[in-house]
Amino acid sequence: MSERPERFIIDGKRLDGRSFDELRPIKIELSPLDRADGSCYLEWGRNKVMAAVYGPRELHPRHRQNMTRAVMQFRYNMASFSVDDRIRPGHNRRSIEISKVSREAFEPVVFTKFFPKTAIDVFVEVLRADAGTRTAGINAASLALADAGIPMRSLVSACAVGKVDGEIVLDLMKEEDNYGEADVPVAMTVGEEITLLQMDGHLTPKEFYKALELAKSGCRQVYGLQRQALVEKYNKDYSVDEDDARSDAGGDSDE
Amino acid sequence: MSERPERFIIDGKRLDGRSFDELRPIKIELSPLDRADGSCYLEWGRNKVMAAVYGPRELHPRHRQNMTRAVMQFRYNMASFSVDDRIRPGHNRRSIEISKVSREAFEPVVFTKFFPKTAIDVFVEVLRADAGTRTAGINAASLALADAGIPMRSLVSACAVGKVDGEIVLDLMKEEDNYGEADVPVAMTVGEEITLLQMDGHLTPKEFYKALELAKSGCRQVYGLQRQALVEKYNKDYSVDEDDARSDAGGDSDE
Amino acid sequence: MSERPERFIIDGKRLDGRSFDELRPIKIELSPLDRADGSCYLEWGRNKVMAAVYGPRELHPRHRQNMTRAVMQFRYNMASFSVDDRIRPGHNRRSIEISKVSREAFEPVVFTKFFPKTAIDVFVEVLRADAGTRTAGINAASLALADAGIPMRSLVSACAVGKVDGEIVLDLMKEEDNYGEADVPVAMTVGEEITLLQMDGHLTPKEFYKALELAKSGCRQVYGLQRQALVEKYNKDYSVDEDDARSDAGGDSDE
Amino acid sequence: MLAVIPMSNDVMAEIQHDYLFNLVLKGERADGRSFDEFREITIETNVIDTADGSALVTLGTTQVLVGVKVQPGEPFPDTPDVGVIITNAELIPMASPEFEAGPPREGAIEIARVVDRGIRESKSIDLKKLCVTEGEKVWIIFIDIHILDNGGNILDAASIGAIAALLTTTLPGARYDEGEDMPLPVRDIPVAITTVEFGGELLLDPSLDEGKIAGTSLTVITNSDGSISGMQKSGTDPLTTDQIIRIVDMAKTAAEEIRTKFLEV
Amino acid sequence: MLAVIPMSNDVMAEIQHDYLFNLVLKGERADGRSFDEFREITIETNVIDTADGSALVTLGTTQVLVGVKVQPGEPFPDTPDVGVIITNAELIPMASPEFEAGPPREGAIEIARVVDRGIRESKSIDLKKLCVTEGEKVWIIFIDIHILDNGGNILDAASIGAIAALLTTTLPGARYDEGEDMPLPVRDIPVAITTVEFGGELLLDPSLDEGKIAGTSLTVITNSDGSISGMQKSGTDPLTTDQIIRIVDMAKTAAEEIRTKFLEV
Amino acid sequence: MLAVIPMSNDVMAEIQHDYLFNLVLKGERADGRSFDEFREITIETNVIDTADGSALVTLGTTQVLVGVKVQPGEPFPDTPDVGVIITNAELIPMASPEFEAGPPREGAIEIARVVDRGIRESKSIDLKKLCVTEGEKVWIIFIDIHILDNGGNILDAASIGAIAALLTTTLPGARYDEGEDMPLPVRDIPVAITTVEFGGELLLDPSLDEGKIAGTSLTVITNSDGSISGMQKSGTDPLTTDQIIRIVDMAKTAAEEIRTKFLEV
Repeated sequence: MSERPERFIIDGKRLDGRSFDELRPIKIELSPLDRADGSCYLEWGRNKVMAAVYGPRELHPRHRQNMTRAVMQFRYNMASFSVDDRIRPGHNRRSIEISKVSREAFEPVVFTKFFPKTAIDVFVEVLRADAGTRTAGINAASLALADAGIPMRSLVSACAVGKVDGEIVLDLMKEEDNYGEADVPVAMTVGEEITLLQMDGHLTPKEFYKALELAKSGCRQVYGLQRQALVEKYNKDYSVDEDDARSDAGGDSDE
Repeated sequence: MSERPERFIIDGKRLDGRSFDELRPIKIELSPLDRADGSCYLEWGRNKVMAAVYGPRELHPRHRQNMTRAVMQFRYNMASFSVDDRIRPGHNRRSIEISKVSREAFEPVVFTKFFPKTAIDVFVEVLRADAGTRTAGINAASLALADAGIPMRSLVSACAVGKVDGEIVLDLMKEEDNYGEADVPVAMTVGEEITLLQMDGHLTPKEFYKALELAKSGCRQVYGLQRQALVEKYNKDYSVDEDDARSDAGGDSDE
Repeated sequence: MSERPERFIIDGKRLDGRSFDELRPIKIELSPLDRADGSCYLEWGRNKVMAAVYGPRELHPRHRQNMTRAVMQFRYNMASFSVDDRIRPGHNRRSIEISKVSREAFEPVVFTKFFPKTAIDVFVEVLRADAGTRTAGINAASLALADAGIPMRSLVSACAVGKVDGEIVLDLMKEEDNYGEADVPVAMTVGEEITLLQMDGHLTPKEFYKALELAKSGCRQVYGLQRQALVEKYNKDYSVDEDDARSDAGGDSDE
Repeated sequence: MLAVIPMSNDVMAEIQHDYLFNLVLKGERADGRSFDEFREITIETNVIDTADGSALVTLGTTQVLVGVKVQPGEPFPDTPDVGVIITNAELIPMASPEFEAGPPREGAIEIARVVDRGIRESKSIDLKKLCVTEGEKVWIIFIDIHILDNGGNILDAASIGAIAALLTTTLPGARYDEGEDMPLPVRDIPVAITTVEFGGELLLDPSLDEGKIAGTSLTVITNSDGSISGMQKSGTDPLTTDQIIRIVDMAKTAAEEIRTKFLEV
Repeated sequence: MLAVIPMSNDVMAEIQHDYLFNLVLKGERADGRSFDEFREITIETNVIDTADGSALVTLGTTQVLVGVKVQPGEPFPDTPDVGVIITNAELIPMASPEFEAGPPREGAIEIARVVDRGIRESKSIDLKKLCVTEGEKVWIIFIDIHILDNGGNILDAASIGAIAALLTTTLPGARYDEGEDMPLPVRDIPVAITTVEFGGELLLDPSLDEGKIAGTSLTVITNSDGSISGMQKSGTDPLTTDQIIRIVDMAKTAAEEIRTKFLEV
Repeated sequence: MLAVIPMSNDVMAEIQHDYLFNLVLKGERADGRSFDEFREITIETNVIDTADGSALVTLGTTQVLVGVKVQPGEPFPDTPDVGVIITNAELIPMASPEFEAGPPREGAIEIARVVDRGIRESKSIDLKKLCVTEGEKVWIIFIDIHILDNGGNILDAASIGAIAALLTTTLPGARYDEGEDMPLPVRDIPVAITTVEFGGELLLDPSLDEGKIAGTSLTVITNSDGSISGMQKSGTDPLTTDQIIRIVDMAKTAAEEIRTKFLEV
């Protein structure tokens, strides 16, 4: 673990030169995998994540099937070499919790009722981890779902906000995450409904509200990049029309 | 682990002032749990155990079902903080064996043939352990089964006997159990049929026969308390009539 | 682990006095077990292995059944006390790999298509291990399958070859295996088709071809002993006629 | 001709959903509470004398027993001078007839991790004070959460039980030849409060049925000074910003009341 | 019209039950033994030279191989000056075609624990003599029970195999630079004898079929001086006091015979 | 009357089998390759900067990422003066829609063990040079193989990825206060080449479909000097001596080409 920096903000800039509301660079590659029904490789700062989607497909064992909708399954996993100290391969309590909240971030947007008795499987592999792997995984998974042609009300876009040196800043890098005062990962739809919200650290309610707004602006930026990637790939307007989605946001959910 | 006392019996009394054939105080609370079909909280000396019963209910997976009778399942578990040195949560070899012999202590009395294809689940949690948790668990489970309305030929009452300072004594406390010369847990029906019998330590056959008789007298005392608890709770004579049960004891079992 | 010997070959003889192309003594006992459908106990040098076969029998869970043939299952296991340093009971990565390649050594010869939906289970227990337990297990399993009356195109015979002090030698003993330059376990049918082949160490292709021929001669010797054991036991010519088997070898496989 | 089929769980769930939904439309809850009202709470501490701290919390019919054990052990290599907190939750099968939905133990793991983060991030325990010998020996605090009866909202009961147990925990110096026994130094009292969204309304302290029917919940952990040290959204429906702000407010008020009534020393 | 259905296991079991029951009523057993007669026993020791002690026991068609390994290791913290015995039993699938009934491995665990208690409680092994350096190093005795062929009453075969293997066990001092090799000091010869109750009669050394059909068994472990150091009732029928007394008596006599014939040094 | 039944996997497999079989009879492969031709290979090294060495290998549509981590640790007791290699392969569910056939993880374990033996037996890594303090501290090399996309022949891709990652691996002396960083000393470049037998023909670098349909494969690991350091037959058909000799020859040639083109430093 690196040393704690003395200060995180110098002359209004962060350690990597970013302003408070600036994202790290994001690079998106659609359909990098051949076997998966949909896939996305995403770099975010020094994070490297791969997402793959299979489904809708038959779910085994049968007693786990739902007669009225598809069952979403989400597996977040870190490669053993993705962090400084090698981690043992396989699930741990952290990855189980992240898998759960990530799955729930998508359940409001996927039209699971179209596919009763099936499973929609989302796999996220963190190949290289910096701070923010769960939000990176959600952004990649969102595009992999689109790439697989899974019908959704909206893309999901995610971004974390935190607090360092008393300031609320967007998209924590690793040092800010390790030694900062708070971390708030958020995922939302185009209609700005929150589908993932966690927080740890120390914030006053006022700071939290500010953080939430900043996170939402981050998600909007991410959405722009996601949309652009889909447009470039499919060379046409992606089927989710932004305005339609907004108006749809207040409507009935598929759950 | 506490030090071994020099003597266990002084002036004919044991370390806690009890005589050889005296039980530790027993406190019974029926139906302490809301979700379970039947439950019982029982304190016995410094033991604190909770028993819950669910069933008869569908048994999964199906291939474990028995076409002619209910399958009894019994899970004895110790809370990690129930003993001096924290134990790891989850099953271990000791709890698996205790679960097995405890289940078998009830199989002769429960009318399992009334409920083919189902499961009757008994859960015992040891919240605070002194010596005798398996017998405490059986006594609590017996009342939880009654509380759940599971038809039984008889209550099951359990009690351990041991040997300290050369004397056969009833209902070992922890120091007697840790450093004593023998430990004989026994469970029996109202008809004085033995449904659980284990022994470890060192006894001559003559000492063992004496121990067995003393254990039975202990079980009779426990039965009195169990019966009283049921009567108080249901404000009427509990359906197992003692005399009937005795005459029934020689009859055909439900297995 | 014993010390590395200075030389493995002295005056053209190996440490235990064998010549390069000589097997360690083999002792075979057919049907030593009562419950199994077929069984064989085999000593090979200081190896002691027991093989048992059950089946064809129903396979659970059902989704593992194959509609057109029997599923072969093979479990190679070492007793905890079979080697110098006690090993933990249960499967490990080595035994899983050996089980797989051993199963595949039999799949070409067993007429699995005769028994759709069933399982044929082969269990090999290594009770005392010297070098060559996987080949010993295969030889015992081959006889146990015959003893169980499972129809086969051919017996399978196995033997390892290795390289020590620059020489290619048959049937490595433990010191040769531990400190030798290469180890090549081979299994083959009567028709000299190779059904198992592994190799580790360092061999030129020329040395490997020589090793393969030597291994085959070892397998032929083993086959002779296997055949003799079956003849003695069943007091008649065993149903696999050697010449028929040879001519059959080029024909269609059952897979 | 009528086919008599046993009502499936799905049908039962739908009937119950409609019943509770209609109640909420009328501003009512099945047990008569107002939307921002907790069920009856009792907290009994020092109930298990083999533990170094313990608390039995009842919240309506929910019963959670928390035991704390303290043992010396090795610190993590990257934080050699601070103590360790290990929180574990067991959804023992005694507590409810249902098998856990979803992948195994997911629910219990989430409860343990949210309670753990609340304790940790509030800096309620001064972990530096739990260092015995830097790099070699620190106190390890095991918080074991035993859910005995699941009557709904077990997360809040677990959170309240954990801090109540910690408030009564003794550092067992004498038992391990590490000086005298002393109370565990607790600096703050984080309290988790869960609110569910249902039919557009926000209901505090969901009962078991409310929790099942609600699409989503938000748990907010607040401290004595009103600051937030943890949040966790759980469930399959989204929340609006406005709902989140209202929930934070409800949680702060409720936590303050519980803290004052039950947990202040 | 006749429906031809394959006979289920249940039907087969019932037929077999009736057959054996009728035999017992006539005072007979299927294999011609009297009620208190053991099947043929053979014990071969030192069969596995990689083990520090070993024994292959056959009891009728039952075959059990016991290997003992001795290694230095750390004592338990609460008993720093005594050696450790760890007993493990493997019901390997080779031994019988059935899947174990009930929760997994329950049967194997019971066998291991009953054998272990017999050895331990009889004080057959002087564990104090297995201490090398107090609190740091003691000898650990691993007793591994490998059941090769389950022809019934594997518990007694395992118990006899365990003590036979221990009687031939060497403390491998030389291998671990802890002085010379020496025989493991064994002070007593506990022997477990199992009797089943069936149709009101008591049958010693149950065959596989007898074991399956009997409602209950009682295993009694006795020592050279006739004292008892372990008992375990197993199975779903109750026993009367009178039956228990008779079983103890039968076990004592049978153990004495086996001890004298096979195990005395 | 026609019963319309969905084509089962078995039927699909048979159709595909016949299609590929007929192609092979004509001397063709579905993707137009000759029988001894590899698919397109790309190797990118140092792709993961948290690893001490890494390589992403694509082989047709197959993608395998190998990361190497190096940490100090204890040597095995019986080899106190040599470093340790631990190879692990994860067939993550991302890589293919099928559940693994056969007992769990058997396939991944085989891949890991064959790659491991290739590295180890070729003496590619001088393990003696990885000893820091005899009997106490050696370097442990963790080779973790992450299969991202299974387009067939993942074993060869894993083998190529492993040696490519090792060739770029740094011994992280500075990170662990064990002297300066230095490149891992690699003495040889073992390459695994897999050939399948199908319709009597031998096909190098099987695609996914070819691999499924082929009855058997033989993997041969050869070194720079043409020597063999590992072989593994896999699958349910036998091989003749003649086929084995031809496969060894094909593997040697292909490995040489890959080594020269992609792996020579």
